Amino acid sequence: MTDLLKLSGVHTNIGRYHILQGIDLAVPQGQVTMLLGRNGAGKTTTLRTIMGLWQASSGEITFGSERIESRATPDIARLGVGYVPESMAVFSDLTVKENLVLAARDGPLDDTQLDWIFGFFPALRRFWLSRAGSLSGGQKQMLSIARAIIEPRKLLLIDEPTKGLAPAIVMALIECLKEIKRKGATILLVEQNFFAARELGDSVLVMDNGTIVHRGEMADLAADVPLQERLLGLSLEAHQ
Amino acid sequence: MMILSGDPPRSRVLTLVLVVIILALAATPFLFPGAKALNVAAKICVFAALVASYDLLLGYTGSVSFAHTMFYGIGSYAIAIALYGMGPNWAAVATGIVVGLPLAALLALAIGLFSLRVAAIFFAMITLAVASAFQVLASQLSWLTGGEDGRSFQLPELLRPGTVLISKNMFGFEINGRILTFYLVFAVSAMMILALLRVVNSPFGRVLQAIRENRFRAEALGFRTVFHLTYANCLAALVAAGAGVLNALWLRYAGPDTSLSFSIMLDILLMVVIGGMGTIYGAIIGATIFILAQNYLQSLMGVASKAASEAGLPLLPGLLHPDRWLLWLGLLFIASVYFFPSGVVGRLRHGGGDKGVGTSH
Amino acid sequence: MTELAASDPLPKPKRDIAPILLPIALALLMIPLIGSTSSWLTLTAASLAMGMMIFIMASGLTLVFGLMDVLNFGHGAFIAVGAYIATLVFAPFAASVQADSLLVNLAVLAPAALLSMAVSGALGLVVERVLILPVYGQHLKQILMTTGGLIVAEQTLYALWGPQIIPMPLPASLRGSFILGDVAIAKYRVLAMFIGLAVFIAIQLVLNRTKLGLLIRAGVENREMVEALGYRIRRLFLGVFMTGSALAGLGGVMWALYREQVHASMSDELTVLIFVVVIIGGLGSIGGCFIGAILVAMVANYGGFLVPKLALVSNILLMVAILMWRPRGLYAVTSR
Amino acid sequence: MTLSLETRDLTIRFGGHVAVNNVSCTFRPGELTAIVGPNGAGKTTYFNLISGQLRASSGSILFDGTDITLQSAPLRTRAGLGRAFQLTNLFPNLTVEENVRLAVQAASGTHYDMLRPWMVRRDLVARADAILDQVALGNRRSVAATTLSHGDQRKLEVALMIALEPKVFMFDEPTAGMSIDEVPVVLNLIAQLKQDKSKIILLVEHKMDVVRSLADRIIVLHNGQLVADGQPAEVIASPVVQEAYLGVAPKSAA
Repeated sequence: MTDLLKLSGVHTNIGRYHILQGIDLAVPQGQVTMLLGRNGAGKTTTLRTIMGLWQASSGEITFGSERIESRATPDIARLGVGYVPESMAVFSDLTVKENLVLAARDGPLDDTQLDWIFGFFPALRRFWLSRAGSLSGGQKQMLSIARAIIEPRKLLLIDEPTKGLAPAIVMALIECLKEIKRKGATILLVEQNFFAARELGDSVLVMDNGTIVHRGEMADLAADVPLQERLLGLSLEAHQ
Repeated sequence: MMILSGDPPRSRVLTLVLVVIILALAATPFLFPGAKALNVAAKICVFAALVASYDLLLGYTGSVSFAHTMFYGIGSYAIAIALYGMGPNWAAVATGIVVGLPLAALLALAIGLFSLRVAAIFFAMITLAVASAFQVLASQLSWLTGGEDGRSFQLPELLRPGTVLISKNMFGFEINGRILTFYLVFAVSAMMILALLRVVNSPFGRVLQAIRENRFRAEALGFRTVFHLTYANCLAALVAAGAGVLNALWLRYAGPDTSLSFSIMLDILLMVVIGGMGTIYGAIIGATIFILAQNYLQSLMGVASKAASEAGLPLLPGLLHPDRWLLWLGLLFIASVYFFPSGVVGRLRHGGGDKGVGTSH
Repeated sequence: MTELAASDPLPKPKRDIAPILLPIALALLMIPLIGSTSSWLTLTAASLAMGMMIFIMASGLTLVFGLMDVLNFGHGAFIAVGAYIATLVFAPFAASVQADSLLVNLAVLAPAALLSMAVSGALGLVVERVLILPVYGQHLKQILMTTGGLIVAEQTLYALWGPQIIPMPLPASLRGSFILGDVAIAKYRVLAMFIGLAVFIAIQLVLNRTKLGLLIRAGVENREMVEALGYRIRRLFLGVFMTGSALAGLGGVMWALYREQVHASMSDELTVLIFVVVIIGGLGSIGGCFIGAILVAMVANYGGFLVPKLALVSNILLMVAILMWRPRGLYAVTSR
Repeated sequence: MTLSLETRDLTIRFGGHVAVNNVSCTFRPGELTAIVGPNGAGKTTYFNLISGQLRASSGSILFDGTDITLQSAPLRTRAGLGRAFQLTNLFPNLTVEENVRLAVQAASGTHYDMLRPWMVRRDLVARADAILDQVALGNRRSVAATTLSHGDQRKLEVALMIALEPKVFMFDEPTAGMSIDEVPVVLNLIAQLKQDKSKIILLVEHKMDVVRSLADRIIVLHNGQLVADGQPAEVIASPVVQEAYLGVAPKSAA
């Protein structure tokens, strides 16, 4: 299997902070790669660095056959990378429709694609002409994801999509992401919700203090409770 | 050290330059005879104080005000109107001060409470708008201000040039009322600058710097930053009005061009940036450099312009004309903000081997 | 494109119409105060015309601030440059300007306005690259740099054209008034109103109906995300900056014709006026800017008629009153 | 009367999103309460509501018998609510000592003293130096705060709060982003502060080991709601925490 995205020796400094301290990772084509780790471990910074929103101070980032570590964000996006930030970043002053019109960069909205998205997120059809700012948190998250998949992208970078969402919505999201994966997308997904991670992930990377501290198959990690506890700092005592 | 409030220049070169400037100013009546030199020296004193008060705002709180000449003008006009209306006596001088200074402070209080709550950019725009309205007001209320002509007035007997205090045959120099006025200007300006130095190095002054650095955190420490900024604004206005009083006393005149115009505001901005923001000492350096240049380089420009026009060069005579002085200042201003943001004092301190930031021990 | 009927009621946000009602209420309130209906109509027309011109000049400033968080203290320079450039066209064609034919007049006026817009737009390009690019995100330095730019531009105008006031006569066919009963409305004001309204509608259409407009509105809110969707926002910004500068140039020409003179210091005077307008409107809001411009013009015209002395400080009083009501202006832009 | 801090039905909405939803909770002196919950649960927002950086949409906050819901942040700080921030929040170009001195000065009520240079206030200087020694930053006192390492900046952040001499200490992830060897210094400091039984200590923390070692009580926020409150052992073991922390239950995902 080929790797769609590869980072080697990536360091990122933000101001005086040395956040990423040598990241090596690979995202295989057609898989969902989970990026786990506790708060402040550098997960969001990793995604932002890939996206070019923060400049890597050293190291190489390869997307397909292109080196992208010193490219500008719009150019990286145009290579086929979709980004769903942690803050969702929907344009709250624009309607749902307008948000999606902007996201469909190269032409008018594609009806079949749209119907497919509405299948997962009926709320978006319902609030089609409402300001995105008036949506609930879960609906904003759906819009944010819809924006990233309205046109086929080669790679999706998704940052904690289930954060702060009610369980039912989390389920819908998981289903949607599975479907996107079936359609052949490659996803790098930051997640703190371990069950969501277990449901979706093929392979897993765990970060701490700006480096990758574990890499392996999701299934292996899911089966190894002591390892989970050691890596994620979570207690699973109640399940024992 | 206490007179400098524990904040010495912290650079040998800077100390030397400051000492030379101050000694030269103090000895101007004896070293450089002639009305022009004395005028230049007095103007340096007045502007050093005015710029230092502006530095309290710009350098220590990080707020850009365009209303500083308004306060300067209030001081100038107050004393001018009082002396014009009440005649050349000391009661008029006192009235001008007692009315002008509080008026300036009150106006600063109003502007501060009104606009310092929100972003710094609002403050800049609002002060610009208020200052321009004031300027229009001053030129329209001509029964009070003399309109575009301004107000000329007589000084009290003691301060007039004709009053000889110590005749020439005593020391070989004549000490007259004019020279006494100069020393009055010199002493009051020096006092105001020392007072400002005291303020910026007081616990209060440290809070101002804290607000400049991180207003959110200053609030979280329990400082009500709007009040601190407003006090600073009032203090700056008071000193500016004080400088305005001195300016009017020296010129025996107050008018829109000498005390209110927008170009004075730009001069102040330039002086504070050239001298070095957030240092107070920068005001002395900036004022000295700027006013010397203004008085001596401007005539040089005239010569160059004439030469260029005789040589038949296109455009150049117009650009070098002494009236285009501001054009070059503007370019200099942009260049100094861009390449030289810490000003002369910052450069001297940095080059002077001082590694500490803020106050050293 | 799919146009889907909403099956459920949409949670429409309440439209904030209080600011829109403000100028209407003010105008109605003035009817009894002014007494004569014809004077009121004349003054109202004058206010609208003046307001439109101010809006044209201020719109670029507020848009640039909203989009890129840059406050250009030198915006007034574009206005003056626009006016001066127009004199270049007017002077050699003085005869055509004075010809009593609308077509002949317009044949001079239109190219003059276009040239002014082109030159001030080009100047905008230079200013953005040279003065603003190095100081993005630093308000203090932005204020200082652009103030410096204003001085330089103004002084250059003095150097090139001299300190004297240059007359800028209205073309012959635009002089005089339309008389409707006992109401006289100056022809030029009607034209100014027409152009101003056209510019406002054009801006609104672009912002609301085109993808470019969506991009600008989205960029005002979240620049990073627009980039992450693959749009090069730097170019977009430069385009907006140049458009804003060009509009300022157009406003300059119109203002010069309104005053029938050009002077380098007009940039100072107008800088203050447009600042008041964008503060009142809410920094970054086009709609607020439009209402703010009309309000400022109304206060100036009605105030000048009722209490001439007050006219000097009327702008400041208006600003104080509005900010007491809404401390961030009529329409506060959400993201800042 | 003993010190008390209470939130009643505290709620804040951002647009359609309810970030903190009807949280009622009373904090008692001598008790270290850890506030836990997954990312986005509303912990920091809850802190911001208590310390006054945000204004509640509804509900109230009572501190020491007074309703402080509408008070500004500076007034709450003066009343005794001390806060250390999650993202380091200092005066970057002032020296380390000046940073602390400002907090000491605020605590001493010296706000508008402008006639004396600061060095004359030896009391302020001495107290600032003592606190710097306490957090092991004494040797860095005259460098600019911005030049400190991340861990040292966190310590300085805590020093500022100690200098305020608050009645309530609010720590927002005090060890976030610290290297392993720096963590114990901060934890020891918190343990020391715990000795004073008259203070209320609130701690937002992700690391369960830290919570377990320090907390007397845990409250759990999830989607803005208070879902558990009690002894550390029982709260950590409760299913609701498992769900909040680890996501939807496995059977529903199947």
